[in-house]
Amino acid sequence: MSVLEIQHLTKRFAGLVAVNDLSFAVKERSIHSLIGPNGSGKTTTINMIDGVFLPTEGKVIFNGVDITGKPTYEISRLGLGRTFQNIKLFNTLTVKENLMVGGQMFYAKSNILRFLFDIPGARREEKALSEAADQVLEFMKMQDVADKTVGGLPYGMLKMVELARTMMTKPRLILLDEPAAGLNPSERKQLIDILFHIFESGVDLFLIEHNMDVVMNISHNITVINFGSKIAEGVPKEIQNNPEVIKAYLGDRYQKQA
Amino acid sequence: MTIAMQLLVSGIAMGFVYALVGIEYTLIWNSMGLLNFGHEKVIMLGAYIYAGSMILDMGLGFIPGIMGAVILVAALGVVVAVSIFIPLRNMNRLCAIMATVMLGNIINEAVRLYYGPEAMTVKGFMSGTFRLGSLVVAKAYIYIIMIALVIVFLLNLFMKCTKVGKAMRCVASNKTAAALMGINVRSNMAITTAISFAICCVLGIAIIPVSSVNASMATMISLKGFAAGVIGSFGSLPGAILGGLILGVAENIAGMVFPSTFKDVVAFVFLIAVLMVKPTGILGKRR
Amino acid sequence: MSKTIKRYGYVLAVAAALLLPQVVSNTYYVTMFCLTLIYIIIAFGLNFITGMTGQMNLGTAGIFCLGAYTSALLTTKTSISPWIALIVVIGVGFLIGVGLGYPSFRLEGVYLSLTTIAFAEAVRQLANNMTDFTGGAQGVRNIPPFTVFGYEITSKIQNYYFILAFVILFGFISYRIMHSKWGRAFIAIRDNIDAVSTCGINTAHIKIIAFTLASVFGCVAGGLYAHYSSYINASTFTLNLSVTFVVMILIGGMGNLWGCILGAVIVSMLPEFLRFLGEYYQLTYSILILLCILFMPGGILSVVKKLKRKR
Amino acid sequence: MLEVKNIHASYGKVHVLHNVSIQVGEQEIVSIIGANGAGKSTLMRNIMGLYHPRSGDIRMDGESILRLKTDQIVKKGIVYVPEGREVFPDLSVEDNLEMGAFSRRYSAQKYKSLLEEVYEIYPRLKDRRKQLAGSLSGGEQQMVAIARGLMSEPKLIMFDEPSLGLAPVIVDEMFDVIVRINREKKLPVILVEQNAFAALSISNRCYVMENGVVTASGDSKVLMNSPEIKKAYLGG
Amino acid sequence: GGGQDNAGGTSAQNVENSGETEKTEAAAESGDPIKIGVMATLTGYPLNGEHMRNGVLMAIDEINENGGVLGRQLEADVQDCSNTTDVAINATNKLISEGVVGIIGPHYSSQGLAIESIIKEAQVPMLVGGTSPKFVNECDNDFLFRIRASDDLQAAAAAAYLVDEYGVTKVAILHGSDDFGTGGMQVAAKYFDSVGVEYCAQSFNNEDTDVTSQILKCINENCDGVMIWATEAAYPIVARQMSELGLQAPTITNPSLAVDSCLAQMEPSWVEGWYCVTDFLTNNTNQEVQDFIAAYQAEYGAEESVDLHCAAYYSAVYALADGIERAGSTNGEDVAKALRETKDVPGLVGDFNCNEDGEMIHEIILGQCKDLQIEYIDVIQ
Ligand SMILES: Nc1ncnc2c1ncn2[C@@H]1O[C@H](COP(=O)(O)OP(=O)(O)OP(=O)(O)O)[C@@H](O)[C@H]1O
Ligand SMILES: Nc1ncnc2c1ncn2[C@@H]1O[C@H](COP(=O)(O)OP(=O)(O)OP(=O)(O)O)[C@@H](O)[C@H]1O
Ligand SMILES: [Mg+2]
Ligand SMILES: [Mg+2]
Repeated sequence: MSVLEIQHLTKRFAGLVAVNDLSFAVKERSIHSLIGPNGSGKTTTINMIDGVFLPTEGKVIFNGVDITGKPTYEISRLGLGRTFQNIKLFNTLTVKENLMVGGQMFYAKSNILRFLFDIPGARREEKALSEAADQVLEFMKMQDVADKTVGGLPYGMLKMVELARTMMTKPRLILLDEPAAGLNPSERKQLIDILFHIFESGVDLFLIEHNMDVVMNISHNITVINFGSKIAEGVPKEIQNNPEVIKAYLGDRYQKQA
Repeated sequence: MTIAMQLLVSGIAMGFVYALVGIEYTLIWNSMGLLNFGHEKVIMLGAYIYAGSMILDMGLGFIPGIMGAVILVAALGVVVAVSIFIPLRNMNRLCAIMATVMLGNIINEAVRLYYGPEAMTVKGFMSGTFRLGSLVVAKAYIYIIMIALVIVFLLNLFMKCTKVGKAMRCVASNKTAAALMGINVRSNMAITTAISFAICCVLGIAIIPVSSVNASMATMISLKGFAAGVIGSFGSLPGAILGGLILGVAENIAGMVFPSTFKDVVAFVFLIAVLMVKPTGILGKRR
Repeated sequence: MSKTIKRYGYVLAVAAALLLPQVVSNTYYVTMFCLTLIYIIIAFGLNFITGMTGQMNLGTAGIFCLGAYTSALLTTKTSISPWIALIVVIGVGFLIGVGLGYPSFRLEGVYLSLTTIAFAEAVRQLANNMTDFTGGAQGVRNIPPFTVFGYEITSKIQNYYFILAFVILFGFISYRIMHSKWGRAFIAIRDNIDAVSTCGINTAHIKIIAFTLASVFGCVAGGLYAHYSSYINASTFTLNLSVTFVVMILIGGMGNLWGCILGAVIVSMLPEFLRFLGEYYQLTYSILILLCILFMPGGILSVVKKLKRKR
Repeated sequence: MLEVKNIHASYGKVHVLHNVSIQVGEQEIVSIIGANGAGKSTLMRNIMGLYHPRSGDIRMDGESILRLKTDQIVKKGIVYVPEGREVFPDLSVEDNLEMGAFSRRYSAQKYKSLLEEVYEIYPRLKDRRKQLAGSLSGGEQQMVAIARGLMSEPKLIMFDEPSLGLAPVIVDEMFDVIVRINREKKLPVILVEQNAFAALSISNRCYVMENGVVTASGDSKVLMNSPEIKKAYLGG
Repeated sequence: GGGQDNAGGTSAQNVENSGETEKTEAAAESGDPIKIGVMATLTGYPLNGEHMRNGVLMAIDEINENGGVLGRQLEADVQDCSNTTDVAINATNKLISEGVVGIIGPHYSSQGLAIESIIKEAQVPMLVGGTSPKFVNECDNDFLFRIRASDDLQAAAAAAYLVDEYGVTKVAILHGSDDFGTGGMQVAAKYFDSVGVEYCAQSFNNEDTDVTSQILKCINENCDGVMIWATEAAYPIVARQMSELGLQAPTITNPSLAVDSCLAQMEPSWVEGWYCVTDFLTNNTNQEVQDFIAAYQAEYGAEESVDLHCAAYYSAVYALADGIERAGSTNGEDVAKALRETKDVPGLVGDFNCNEDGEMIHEIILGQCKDLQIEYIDVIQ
């Protein structure tokens, strides 16, 4: 079974084919990576999965449900989380509040009229939400920054906050767009640990990454695209040795090392 | 039939007035990312300086008077840029917009205190009419159309082909990066403001024949001009002209169909309708 | 700890507001206070949409106008009780909120500002020109006052306390909403709207709620205004007034109840206190506000906070 | 060439740089490495006059540039390719590149040949030349930022995390480009990198920063073999 | 301010007005000046407060030189009402709290309507210049007086003149959409209905810069007479476009045309031969008017134009002073009662004779425009 299935996805921007008839599937209980040269259409693919862009053609099936063309918020409610290539957080809120925004659709569902009139009920919901946030913070080992405003935090921490916020949406699968970009080797190690930790808690991962340490170390499967089309697919070992991938993406250095 | 034609012609003429205002909004927006809600008052100030100081007080001729007024207002633009826009450049947009509103109030009060409360006009300035069969167009409108076209042409040339013009767009788009390119952000903003004030001044002078010089002479015009810019898609010069024409003609026709005081209402409702269908204006690109 | 201090602050403010007209009982001042209170309600509402959600709303005067006219016309033409009119007014606020909120999730920035301006101008001109229905430029006169337990709220002091009750009620509602998931969602939209959708939140929905809150608050304020002043006239509800409301929350400090209160107090009372300057008072007022914006872009409250931190 | 002497810098009340000194000689590649938040970008911003240090001095060719405005510093020939791209999103790729040459007066010919030169380095940009920079992919924007920096024929160029978001093959090429311009144009380079291994291998000298303080500096080859550096920055 | 005065002693029930009464009575004993409030549009738009204030100050100076009123000096307290309702309310309250004996102004009916109930409650007589017919007649207010001829009179007279003199069959009524313009139109319409003349009423907003469609509609309807009822600002535009588009027919207007600054913006050909009804004409040969003009220009400069704003409110001060003198006290109720009995007090805009509605002026002047001068034709009672 696969959690996510992409079928013949195509995206055209005025005169430019960013993604071209792309199909692949993310198996259940797996970490799947999508790699490819700059501008090959990776972010565009994620945007189509997530409902930010409407695909020109093709279908996206998540958990057996056709989510093509659904708005982002609905897709996210179905259990598909994501992080962004350039971090998108709520800078004036604290870390915990960021998490609480992430979880409010899932832990506090009352509408505004009920909220206004049912005061004890509202308090109960707020408490449940706050507890859920505390749990995720503990899970991510971030309790010490909980009450800091996001604005002033270091870059690596922001990535963690974004990931934690995504965890609040009770995701089945998380799409990660270059999570390791801008992290140094030791931070990268921490990230890998956390990603594994998340994976073990039952969430599948789909990531885009240019950092081969991360990709090769954690992926079960890798799909490679170039100019919007798939050029290779397989386990890390195969990909590392695929001459086309080396030529288009990894470069000679990889060949030497491999 | 002739009535319909006459309405169309007047609508187009008025449309160019709106377009010119829309262009000025657009200029400041494109080059500073700022909405100048005070410009209504700058337009008025231009008219007062021209009529009150240059013509009535100093007795200059029409053309030297225009030059004097434009230079004076542009200089004021530099002062405003240095004292308000530049310090506010990194602030929240809302702050900057409200600052322009307050600037407008200040100009308004200053004009009242200096020139007194009475309306004035410049006799014989661009007056007369132009007849085409039974159609009548005030000469002033012809001048306005010409001025609008010349300004659009020059501005386009300036923005597209000169270094300073291009730098303006950079400053609007990303001030840090602009500074890193070696652009002097402050002087660039000052130049932009001066140009925009100068255009306001020309505008104010151009509408003297169609509305007398008084405190609220530009109120509706500037609101409609803003609307024209938005209808045509904000930031685009041809868009502003298109928007102005559509608005001018639409409200004139509405004035014939509905009781005429409702023509503004119709114009505004029409505007909301356009934005509902095309949220970024008629010439706007989808993001 | 700090939360309890904050609560004490509110209690103190309410106590001060209750005592105020006993100390300063001159009609001139009490009238001014009443108007200020009405403005505070509007500022509370606008705070949701402009202060927290970051959407530029320049149509508040239109909302205020519709609220005032609805209540005034209902009570003068059909002689129903102002209380029932108030319920209708809330309904009207609801409708405007949804009506204005709908474009707001498709429109951004200048396009939204213009839509709100166009709305307000259309409302004002309709009120001014539909002479048969609204009384046109001559306005609506002899609007009956509210009655509470059979007592008519007529004198200015009675009005003061009556409106104050509404301010407290709306302040309480605002406080609760601001410190709830809704408040967080509003701010989240301002900070980064794309990320809000990925949290499973329908941003359109949240924006509409913010708009609806603003317009319900604004309409209720309009209703109170009509019955308090007993005469309304379309020339009050100009674009200038809309701008004034934005200036209020900007001067006070956006996204903060204290900011709203402070802003409303300053903007509505400052010109009156400057009257001694004669001809120059409007000029002075504008310059002062401009200086405020230039030197305290975060609002007066931000300076207060900074001072507190220093200590 | 460039000399930063004992600067202290802060954002508001947050003190970020403590007594930092670095030097860049003629034709040298100097790398700066350090954890996130160490203050590397802050150092760059202070050199560029985007922020001004509280104390200390910054000299270019022996002349203090401490109090100069950013645009004057650029005219002195220092170019900074900032982190996080900072392209002009509403301008086309080509206009972005043209703005890179803003501080110089080139003949049309000179300009053309420069443009061709950077297009040769990043042919991808040539394909995208009319596209608005804001709609480029992350890596393409990074290329624009680097190419834009090269357009002004600087006397000193500073890169802040240039490899961020670039594909491995492009990263390798980019380091080659840096070495090449350094050799061919005799252009000194400051390179701030998270990719410490690559940075150390192409640079002559290196500074290591931690929490706003320079904790180690010296010859890159030597540092590369120091056990602490290996442990902290090279992942091994 | 008045706030501190009663902070201590007074109890809660009489807080409303006690402060002011105490103060005025205290003042009476000490022989302090009598304060007269002036509500002028000094900011906002349309502006005309300056002339009004000048006129009032001049009258007060003259009265003071001649010994004042009740042996006391008069003193003006000028407040801006900014031409918006809320500011007008605040200004009124401020004047009342400062213990004025009477209020002169405001000039606009809509503001008068907004504050009418306040002065009634505070029992301070108010002499307004707003001419909207609804206003004074419909307000059941003993403290409200009007010192200009009502539109009931003015607009009806204008309409009647068109009909009687020119025998028009269809009249174009071009009017502003504010209360003033609409009020005038309603009166005229009623008159035309009563005499069976058709009319075509077209309104425009004060901010409008283009009235093409209105004028074209009138031309389309073949109107053979024109009546314009609007504030000064509209005239240059309306007159210009009428002449451009060729709406030429006997035309009569409200007093705004007679204001110098309004005429100064016109080309002679636009308004040649137009009639206007007005309260005040500088070309009036009446000696008092000429004396006033001379005195005014001596005071404020020869190039200052003299218009009905200066004249009407100048006279209003005399009417108020007369009332106070006859009342023999500064008590609001007494003064109002005395004002109600005003008889034959001379004024520049006609003699003041108060009727039961509070209307004090019952005559208007008819003038005709010749080469941008309004020439005196007749007085209509
Ligand atoms: N809105 C748009 N309009 C036009 N072209 C676009 C738009 N968005 C993306 N593109 C183009 O589509 C291509 C694919 O972009 P995308 O962002 O998916 O690349 P990517 O694989 O994520 O690259 P990177 O690794 O550099 O982030 C790029 O060439 C880009 O220029
Ligand atoms: N504009 C700013 N305002 C306030 N604090 C800032 C600002 N920019 C950076 N900081 C803080 O200054 C410190 C140093 O930041 P700097 O960006 O210089 O680090 P860096 O070494 O470049 O890190 P990175 O590797 O993430 O780029 C960090 O703690 C950061 O949070
Ligand atoms: Mg990408
Ligand atoms: Mg950095």
